[in-house]
Amino acid sequence: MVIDVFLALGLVVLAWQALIGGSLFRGIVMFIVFGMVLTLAWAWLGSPDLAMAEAAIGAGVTGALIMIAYWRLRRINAVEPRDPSPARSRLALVIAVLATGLVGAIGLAAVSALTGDATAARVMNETLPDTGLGNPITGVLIVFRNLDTLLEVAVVLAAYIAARAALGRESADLPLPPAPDTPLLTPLVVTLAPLTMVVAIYLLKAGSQYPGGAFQASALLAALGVLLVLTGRVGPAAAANWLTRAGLVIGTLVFCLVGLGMLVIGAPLLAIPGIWAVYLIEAAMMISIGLTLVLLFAGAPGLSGKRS
Amino acid sequence: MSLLLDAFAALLLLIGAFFYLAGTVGLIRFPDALSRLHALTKADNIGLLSICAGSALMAGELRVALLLLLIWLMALFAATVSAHLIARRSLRDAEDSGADAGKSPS
Amino acid sequence: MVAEALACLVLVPVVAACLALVLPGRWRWLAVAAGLLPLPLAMAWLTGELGREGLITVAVAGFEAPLGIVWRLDGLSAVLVWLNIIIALLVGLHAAAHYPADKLNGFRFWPLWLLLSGAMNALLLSADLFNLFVTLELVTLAAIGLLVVDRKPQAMRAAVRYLLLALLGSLFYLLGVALVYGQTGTLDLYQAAGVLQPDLLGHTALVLMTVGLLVKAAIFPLHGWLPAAHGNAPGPVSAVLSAMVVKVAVYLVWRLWLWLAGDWAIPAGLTMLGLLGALAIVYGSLQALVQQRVKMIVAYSTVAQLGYLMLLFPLLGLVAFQATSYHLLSHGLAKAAMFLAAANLLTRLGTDQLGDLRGADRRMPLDVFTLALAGVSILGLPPSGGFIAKWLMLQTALAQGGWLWVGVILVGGLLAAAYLFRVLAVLCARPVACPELPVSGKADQLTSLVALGLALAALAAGFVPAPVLKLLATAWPLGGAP
Amino acid sequence: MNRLSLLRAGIVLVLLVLVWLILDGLDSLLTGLVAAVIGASLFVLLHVPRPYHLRIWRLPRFVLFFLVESVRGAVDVAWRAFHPALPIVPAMIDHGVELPAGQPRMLLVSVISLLPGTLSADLDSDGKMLKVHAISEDPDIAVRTLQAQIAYLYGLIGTPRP
Amino acid sequence: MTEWLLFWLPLAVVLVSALAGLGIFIAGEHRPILRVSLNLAAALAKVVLVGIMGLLVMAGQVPEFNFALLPGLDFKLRADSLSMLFAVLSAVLWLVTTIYAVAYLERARDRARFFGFFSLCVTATMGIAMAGNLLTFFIFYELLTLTTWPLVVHNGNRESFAGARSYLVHTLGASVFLLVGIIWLYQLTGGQDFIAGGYLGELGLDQYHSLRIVFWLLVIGFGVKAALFPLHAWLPRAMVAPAPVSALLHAVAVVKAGAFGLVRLVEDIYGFELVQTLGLDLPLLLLASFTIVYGSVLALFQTDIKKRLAYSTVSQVSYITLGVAIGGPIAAIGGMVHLVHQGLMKITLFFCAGIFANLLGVKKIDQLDGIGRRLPWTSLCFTIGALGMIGLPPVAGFVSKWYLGAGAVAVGREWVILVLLASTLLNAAYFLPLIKRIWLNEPARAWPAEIDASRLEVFGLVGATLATTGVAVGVGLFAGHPLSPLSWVTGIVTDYFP
Repeated sequence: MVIDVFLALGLVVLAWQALIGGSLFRGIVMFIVFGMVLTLAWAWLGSPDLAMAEAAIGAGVTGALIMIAYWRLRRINAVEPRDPSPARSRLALVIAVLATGLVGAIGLAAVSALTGDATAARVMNETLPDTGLGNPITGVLIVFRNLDTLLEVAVVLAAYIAARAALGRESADLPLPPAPDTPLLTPLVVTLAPLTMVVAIYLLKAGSQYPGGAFQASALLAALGVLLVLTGRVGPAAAANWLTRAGLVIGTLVFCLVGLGMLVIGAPLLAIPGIWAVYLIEAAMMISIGLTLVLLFAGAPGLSGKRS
Repeated sequence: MSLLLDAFAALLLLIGAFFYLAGTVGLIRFPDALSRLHALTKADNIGLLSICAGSALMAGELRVALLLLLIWLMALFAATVSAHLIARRSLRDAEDSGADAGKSPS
Repeated sequence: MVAEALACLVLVPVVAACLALVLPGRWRWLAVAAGLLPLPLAMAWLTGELGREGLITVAVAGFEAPLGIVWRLDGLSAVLVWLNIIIALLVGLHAAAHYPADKLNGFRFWPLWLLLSGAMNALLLSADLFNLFVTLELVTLAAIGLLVVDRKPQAMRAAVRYLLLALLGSLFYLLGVALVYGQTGTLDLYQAAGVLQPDLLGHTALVLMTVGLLVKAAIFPLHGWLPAAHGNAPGPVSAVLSAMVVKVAVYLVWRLWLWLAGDWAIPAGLTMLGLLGALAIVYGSLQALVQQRVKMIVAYSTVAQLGYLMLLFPLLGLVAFQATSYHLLSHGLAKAAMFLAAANLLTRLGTDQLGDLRGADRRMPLDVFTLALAGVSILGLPPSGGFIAKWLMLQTALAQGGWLWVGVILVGGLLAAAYLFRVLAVLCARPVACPELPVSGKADQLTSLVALGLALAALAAGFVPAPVLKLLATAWPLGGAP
Repeated sequence: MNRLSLLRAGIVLVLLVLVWLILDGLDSLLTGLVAAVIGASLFVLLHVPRPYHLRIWRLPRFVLFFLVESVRGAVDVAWRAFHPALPIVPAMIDHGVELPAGQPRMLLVSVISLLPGTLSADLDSDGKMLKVHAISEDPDIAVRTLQAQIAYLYGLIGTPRP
Repeated sequence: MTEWLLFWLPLAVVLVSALAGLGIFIAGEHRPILRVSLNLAAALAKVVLVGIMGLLVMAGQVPEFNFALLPGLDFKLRADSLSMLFAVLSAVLWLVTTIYAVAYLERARDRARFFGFFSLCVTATMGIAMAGNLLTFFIFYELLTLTTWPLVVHNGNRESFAGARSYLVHTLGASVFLLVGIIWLYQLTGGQDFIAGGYLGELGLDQYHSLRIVFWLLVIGFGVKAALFPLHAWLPRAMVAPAPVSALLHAVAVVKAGAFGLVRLVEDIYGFELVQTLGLDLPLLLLASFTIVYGSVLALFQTDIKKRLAYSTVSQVSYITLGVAIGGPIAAIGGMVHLVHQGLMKITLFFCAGIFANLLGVKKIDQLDGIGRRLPWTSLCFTIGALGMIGLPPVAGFVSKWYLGAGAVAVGREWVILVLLASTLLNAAYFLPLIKRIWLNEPARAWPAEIDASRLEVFGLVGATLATTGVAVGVGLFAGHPLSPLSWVTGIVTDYFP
């Protein structure tokens, strides 16, 4: 009960902030937080599977992408998003009042919202063993509702192209934070990189039975990539080579092709033939999402390795 | 035997918690950034070690124990490197602003 | 075969988008063609099938609801898929002139274009509330990407504003979906429809989702982001934004109110939505009347025309449904034509400031003609698709004695006449000095002809409404009379 | 790629396989092998030539030294933190580094921070002068001891005494 | 074969000018010969087609083209006797006006645009003539509005835009009323065809209230184009258009479309009997009478030739309304035949005014002094037209007025004679001074803007004018001939008042 009220209040405040927040930047931050809180609301409703999906796409990745894009835009300085004009804020105020009312209403309603027996969840628990998967989240993401996931990967791709379109080629010339010249970093990178790789693959593999999966693995890979960029081991390049581009689309492409391939052999569209296909798809997704995040961080169309 | 082990594990966890507390207290009480880093790195290192050891004992499985060891090593590595980087940064910032770096880089 | 055709509608453009990103140079044209050209074939086959079956459903991945996602093609979605395909192809043809696939800006443009049309089809097919959310996200992000593809500062500013509001709208929608799921244990729209109760919670869910969608649909007073975005986007993008992207959000509101909550009997809510539509019509038209740029006028016209779609709620009934759906269709065609023509003016004359366009009809008669023709449909004058829609709308409004709605529809038409003839008058005015005619290349002619083709399609819609309306009637969920 | 670096890559590969075994057990050895190969090739791609090799038999001694010293350091700092009078005397001292660049020097810089009373604050650009921040008296000895221990570990000197 | 012909002929009649219009647009500005031949060929073809159709109708056939937009919503073109009256008038006058306009615009610019829309405008007029039901009528009625707008703004200056704006405000505003009225009627009866005597008779008493409202909605809708008071204000302002446009607007297309709509409304939708039952005839009659007098009075005060003609139109077109509102066969004949007669006379007058303005720059009445010596043929035509307007036999106008008066007496509304009398006096008052100036006053030393016209121009302009004058006199002289408009109209009216 208390948590319900808190959640509802939090949503109200955040929605308000996101709308009337003085600067665009604060708006974005609030937006991301709003998404996170909403994720909590999902979890509270007893549907962790969807909460995960939402966390991954709605707030997490998308929010991060916006954040990075905004940050880059400011640096390019082609667009300095001004604070909204008074007229705009008045309008925003109207919207915010509306939003507040609605979200407040749902807060009241959510108190009585908890019905224990969720049908979809029950059916899923009955069906999951047939798939050979132990992790319901992976079951939902890759097997039962894989259309959602396929489209989510496409969302990431679209977001990336959109950000690329907004940033343009020149952004590759922007200085990144200079790599610190301390001797500690090299061993750090050399130690962490292989280890991170192994752990990411482990997360991917474990996703079929335990918490984990492509989204987490790609987050780890992205962290690795960011580390490499920050330490100057990998630098932005003005153009993407075909390998980079292939990496970006491989998640979507493999997913689609597996789905269509099933159609060709007479199975339902996007039916998953076995655990190996789950791994294949997740691996491809991991590469695409991780690469997308790194490229966005580097703010360049491509990457080039530097030996030092 | 099992009781003894559990008690020992609990003790380790308590010790770990104590060091974490100490680190946090130091973080609050110490006068400047560099001094605070002392508290964080040293105390938390041992705090984590204790807790990992305690957990490993409780799990009673070699694989888990090794995993915890791995975690500790990684954390150790990360802690030292980041402590060095932070110290360096605050030192250089202080130099840039002309203050006495050793005394109070606020 | 059904599953194959549906899969083609969604996955082929997505795969083509991937290929367009990877393939080098000229091969990209091939990817683009491969992504778009099969769509009308698949849809033609599906339409035939739909005529026989009345409804096509496919459980994606072989899992039926509530566990899996179900695709569901009925008359309404079929009509919208057709519109989407026509827009994707014809406007795409226009875009091909400005964004050659083997050049850099085409490299940015086409993957997004393909993703957008695939996502739009996925949205129109989906019968799953959460899947709808994902498709809506994809549509929005792809649209925003297209919006900034030229990297013009105003477009970028508009895009950021649009992005934030659209994502906020998504989250509201999602909140509502969460409530529905909590109540019913299913995300399938049609399963939930039988279970969801019209109690406080059900109403809250409905309202939340509606508000979220209204933001995306830019229905007054949540339209603030639209004019800047549509007015500053590149021409083909404005066309697809106005013709499809905002429409699908309204389409979803229809789905929610008539399918999910079809038997709830909430007249106050219906009237409320209708009033919003009415205000949109009046406000959008008045704003269009005072704008100084052609594209902004057209953009505000979209704000106004979207209002007509909301009149379905107060006029609730089969004929009103046919009327508003038909309006959606013909407005899509006409507005796309208008934006393309305006874009042609802008690219070839370098400006779309009304004051600088005197005598443009001498230099670009075809585009001015297109503007005028498309205007006929927007005004709802015969013979055009807009006229059929307006006729049917007025017919049900009169039959119900809804004088307010009659008045709104008529006033909207008059105001539209005012703002459109304001533009045409300037275009036909004698210029102070008539510069030499620019030599128009083949590509220029193609772009003009595409715009003209769309305008003619909007007019042609006035001659053959019967099959479309019949198809739509099969989708109507609530029975004959209100 | 010479034999030596190949050997190093092999060692890394084995270590990574071990890590995988720790993570996922024996069931998925094949996947683990693949992962380890990918990880090791990343290592090869990133690796820096380094001429110093630790003497593996001298490692336990160093570990012991390290554990004892870091416990001392933790207790020391805990004592200071809880002491009402807050007995710390911040000071910055420069300390010459005799260890060669690369792993030995890196180890020095990171481990100093865990010893009682010392924190590595900065290393100048040619790596010869280390700034150490101290909160207790006489940090000099500690640093010198550590240097000797590391040098011994890498076989640079024969005895672990300064 | 005949069936096929009967089905497609109405569409062909309508489309021939539309195709010509498209062809002209495509031919463009820089191929005048192609453009003109296209235009003339189409105009001739149309006359021939309308002639064939007329023969068919006379033989008792009903050419009908039908296309169902929706169940209950038919697009229907049908040639009945009344349609033929209007169709023949439009076809003939289009041919004549085309010749005139080619000569008139010899030196102008944007001719492709002009002739293109001119053709489309004729398409719309023809569609109105042939419309078999209200929906079809509305479609072409709106098309007419849209296609005349570019003609009114043709000059592209400030005044033409003001005039065009006024035109649009009136016509589009009216179309709103028209649309509501039409849809309302469709609600009441479904989409029914025009039929002599109307099709609303079977509706019960409980619908009478609705029927009255709908009647006035439709009267407003048609009245604007027919320039019924107080909806006439656009007409004088639209005078800024080039002379052939004014001629077409006044004599054939726009104004007549409105009047034709009123005739359809009273005779073919409601039926005069129902109009009488509903008590709507007298108000309409009063409105028409007032407009007649009002228009004439205002015409008196105009100093601009075209403006004076415009107000004259306001007055004269209401004769048609007057005729159908009086009721009874004789008045109806007078009204309907005036549709043709006024068209012929007014187009002559506008042609003349155009010649004066084009060749000599004469636009004001006081510039007309002695123009008869400079342009005798044109002046003669002008005089004949003016006299016809006044109602002097044997010119066509006399026939109309005679029937109107006789009809009024026949139904016992003798006071209408007074209106006609007043109108005639006023007509005389504003036309006779012009005739005096033309023939009797001394010419000024120089004309305002005389041009050196080529022979072709003069031939085209004056030839067309002479032709219309001839026809105007002819239809008066040979009113008794079985092919004359009067006989035709008499045939129509016997259907209405059997």
